Amino acid sequence: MNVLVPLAVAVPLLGAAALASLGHVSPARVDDVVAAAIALAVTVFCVILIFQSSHGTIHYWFGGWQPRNGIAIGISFSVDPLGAGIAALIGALMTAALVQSIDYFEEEVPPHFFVLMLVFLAAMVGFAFSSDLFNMFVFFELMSTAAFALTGYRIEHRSVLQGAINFAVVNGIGAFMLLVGIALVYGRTGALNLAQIGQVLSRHGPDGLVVVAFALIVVGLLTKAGAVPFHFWLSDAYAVAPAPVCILFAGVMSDLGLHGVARVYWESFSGVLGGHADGVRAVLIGIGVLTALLGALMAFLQSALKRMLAFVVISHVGVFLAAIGLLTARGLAGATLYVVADGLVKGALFCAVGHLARRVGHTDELIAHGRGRSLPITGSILAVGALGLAAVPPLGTFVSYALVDDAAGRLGDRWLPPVLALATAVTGAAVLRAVGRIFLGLGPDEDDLLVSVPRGEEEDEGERNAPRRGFLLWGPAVALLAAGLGLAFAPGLADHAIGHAERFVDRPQVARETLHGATSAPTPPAHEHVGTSSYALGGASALLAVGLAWVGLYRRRIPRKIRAALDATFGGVVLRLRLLHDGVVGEYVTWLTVGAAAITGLLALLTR
Amino acid sequence: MTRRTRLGTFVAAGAALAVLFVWALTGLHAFGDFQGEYGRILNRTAGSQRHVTNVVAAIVFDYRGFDTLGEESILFAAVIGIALLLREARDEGERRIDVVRSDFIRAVGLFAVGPTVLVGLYVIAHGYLTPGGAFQGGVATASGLVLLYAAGRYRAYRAASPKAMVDLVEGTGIGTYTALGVASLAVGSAYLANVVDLGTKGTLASGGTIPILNAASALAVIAAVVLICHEFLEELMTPA
Amino acid sequence: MSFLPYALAAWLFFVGLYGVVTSRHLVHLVVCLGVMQSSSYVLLLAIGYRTGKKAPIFTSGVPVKLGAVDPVVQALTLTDVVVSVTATALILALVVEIWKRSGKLDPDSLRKKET
Amino acid sequence: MIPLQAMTIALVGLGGLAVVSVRDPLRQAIVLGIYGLTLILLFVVLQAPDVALSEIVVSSVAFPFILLTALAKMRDRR
Repeated sequence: MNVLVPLAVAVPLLGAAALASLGHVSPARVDDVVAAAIALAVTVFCVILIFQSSHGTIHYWFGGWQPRNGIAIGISFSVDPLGAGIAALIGALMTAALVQSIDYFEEEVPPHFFVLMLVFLAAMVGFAFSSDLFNMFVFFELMSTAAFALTGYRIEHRSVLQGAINFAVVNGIGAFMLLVGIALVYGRTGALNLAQIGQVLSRHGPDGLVVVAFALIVVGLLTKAGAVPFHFWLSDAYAVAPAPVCILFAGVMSDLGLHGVARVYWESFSGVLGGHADGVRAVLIGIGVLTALLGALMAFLQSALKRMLAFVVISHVGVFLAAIGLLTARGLAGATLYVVADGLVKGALFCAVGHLARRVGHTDELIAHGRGRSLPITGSILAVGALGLAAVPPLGTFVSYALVDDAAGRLGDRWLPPVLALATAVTGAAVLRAVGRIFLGLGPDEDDLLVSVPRGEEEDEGERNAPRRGFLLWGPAVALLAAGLGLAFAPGLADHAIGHAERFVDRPQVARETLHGATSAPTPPAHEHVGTSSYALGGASALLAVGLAWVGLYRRRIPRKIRAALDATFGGVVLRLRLLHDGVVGEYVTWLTVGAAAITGLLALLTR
Repeated sequence: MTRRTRLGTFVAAGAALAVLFVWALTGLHAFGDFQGEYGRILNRTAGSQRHVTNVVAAIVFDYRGFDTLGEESILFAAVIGIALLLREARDEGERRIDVVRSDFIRAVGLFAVGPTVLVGLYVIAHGYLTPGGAFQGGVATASGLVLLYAAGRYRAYRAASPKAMVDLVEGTGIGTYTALGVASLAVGSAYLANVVDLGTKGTLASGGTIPILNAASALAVIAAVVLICHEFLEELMTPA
Repeated sequence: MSFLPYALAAWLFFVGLYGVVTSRHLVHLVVCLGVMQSSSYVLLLAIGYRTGKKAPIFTSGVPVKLGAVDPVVQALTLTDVVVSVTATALILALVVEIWKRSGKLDPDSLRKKET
Repeated sequence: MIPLQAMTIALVGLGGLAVVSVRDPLRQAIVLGIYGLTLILLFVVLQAPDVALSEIVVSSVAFPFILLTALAKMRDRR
């Protein structure tokens, strides 16, 4: 029995309990360092688990309730290298966030903040490992509870209140849909263990109950992930949370929803829906592409960096969803690697934005125009990170992108990789444009195309005292960026990821292992070769990012006629899109209903 | 989006979703005819395996005790979150005095404090024998303390629930639950394994770790409810 | 008739959702969320019900072989109740905060002002 | 299905509708209390005493308390 598995959740919870009881006595910095040390320990546990589980998935039964006669009576965690990799990402981002918080906050931070961060850490790790449907729901709720309290940390700003309430209500309804889906599944199968549900469901063909239950579970998880049209809350909430919290939100919380989708599909539904995989694929890839493109466009229209990065998160969620939606081991391997590499990069970006906010007092590119000249390191981090977003070869994000490209090519979906490359290019361009304005003073300092928020309503405004040690503010960003982009140079990474993904998608074998204690035969790593077309697409994406950033800066140099024509074509759409994101919770819930109805309806049609 | 369009969009999408949902529900077994194996097995075996009479309690604190750890953590996170949201410096001097109530209501309220707390503790203690347990009894016990306020004794209420003390209790409750799991790791069992002597069925000393986890959760619930009420009361007592 | 309890769950689900979408008062909205939550309690308990069986409590004298209704859904519902109550309390705290900061309680009045 | 079950179900259905359609929060809090009672009845009928007990403490103690405190607070201004 592997003690690291439960400890990865129990240690942060114990730490949280200790800080809640005694944190008032100790100074905030001590609380912070203790929390950071715990996060670091969890990271180490998870990294060890990656290696320990690479010989075979670790099934951990809480309370020692091993399945009897193939029927699960307790709750289990299943730890495989992909899940452990995501958990390690969670730990690393949390460590970085807590290190940055030491100097990020000017005020004395109440211990509650660190308590919530530790609970949040435990919740995310638990969600990544859990292989019990209801237990996933519990961790999902725990994650939301901690997260939206953290969103409301800077309660004195109007936009913070709005972001937090939208987060709470929309996620609450998403969680409710997830629970209803779980209830339907339990009514049909009498089981809560993912593998066992899969066994029972695959005895019969899909009917209304199976399809709708799957759809509701997916809707719940995609609400957390922020896929279109469930994304509205995300851009409001991520824009207003304190920068260290955003490192977690942007780097991994959204992507956990997708991890959940992959897990539930492969372990529970791939048997019964396997005959209609084309239908499921069409729906998931469809949402993915829509999300990727809409998110990218909206990111390009923002001038406030945090809001822009929130849309970058949405766009990339779409990219990963499309990759998972390919429903092949290679696609899953690509998506998981991408989540890790891109998560580290996005974490680094938010970390750098935190530094900017702390030093300059503004993160809106129009307001902070040219005011970042004295911060070359921060500017470089953002610029390199932006290229990372655009999957520039041969760095970490590119390796994952190439895997997705290959996976799509093998399915014959040749149109998909260029579309995804377009999305990543636009997101990279948006950030590069902001870097140009803030750190180099390029371009004009006003632009009517961009959405900006009225002054006084953003969380990070105002003049700041210079922090005592700048290093703690930008140091974590450098580390995260180096890790994310350096993943490319880990030998055989893609090959191993594919091998582990093959194991992940082999539902009958996973069920035998989980329920009957069968041992798994290690799958040999694949031999992945990055094709020239991937290099071409990655390179094109990076070039396009630079080009579009230039266009964004010097739009006025485009001949008037072309501009007018573009305006006439896209102006109306852009305006309408902007108006949709108006922060009214009733409308967001309406869109959630529309999305739920559309996804459920389409799945029902396509799996008949 | 105008309210009209919103309503129209919602009604159309909602109707479509409702039709699909009802379609799914028709796929369920006829009401009253559930055949699920999981619950059947537990009904059959929980009594002999865990020496408790209330199977639900055995599930909550043993078979699926890990869910309950998550549940208590949610409660914990919510309490901490509320304290964080409403933390703003409240001026100690400006607090209002007790809301004046009639002496009769006061007397009735005060009279009810003792019994409420007793009933709450009873419900907690017998949770694994009869219906009830940590949450139900915990809320009842906490409401006894809050009754002190209803009886018009805001000061008495404040004296009875000093914040730091309650914080400590809350932390201890959740900490004990988590630590018990770690303790079972230390003796070489699985996390949250029931490693204590199971005792005689039907008595208070039955169920192994179930009563201990029950007590830990009860502590956490009582402290959580008192803290939540405390935060809301402090809000109320601070003039806007 | 044997469909009625499930229909109740569906009814509460959509009535609550309707309330959330059309709400003009944040406290009202929170309470409507509560109605939605209760739909999941009803659905879970209805699923686990067995006609003629008693609650899963086997005090001395109740033979185990009599069977009982499904205990698992009851445990899940218990968790669900706690989860939704705490979530409600947290959102309500946020509502109080919104009122204090802006004096507004109509969710539609929180519309974002863009420039 | 026995008439008692059908009746409780109808009551809960009506109660849910009533809670949503009462737009004044203070009145709604009262209706919510009554709705809670119908739910308790339903849980008892469905042989779930543990859940019924939970609902009792929630809908008669916890919910009204925070709801009424919040409303009392917000009555102050305007």
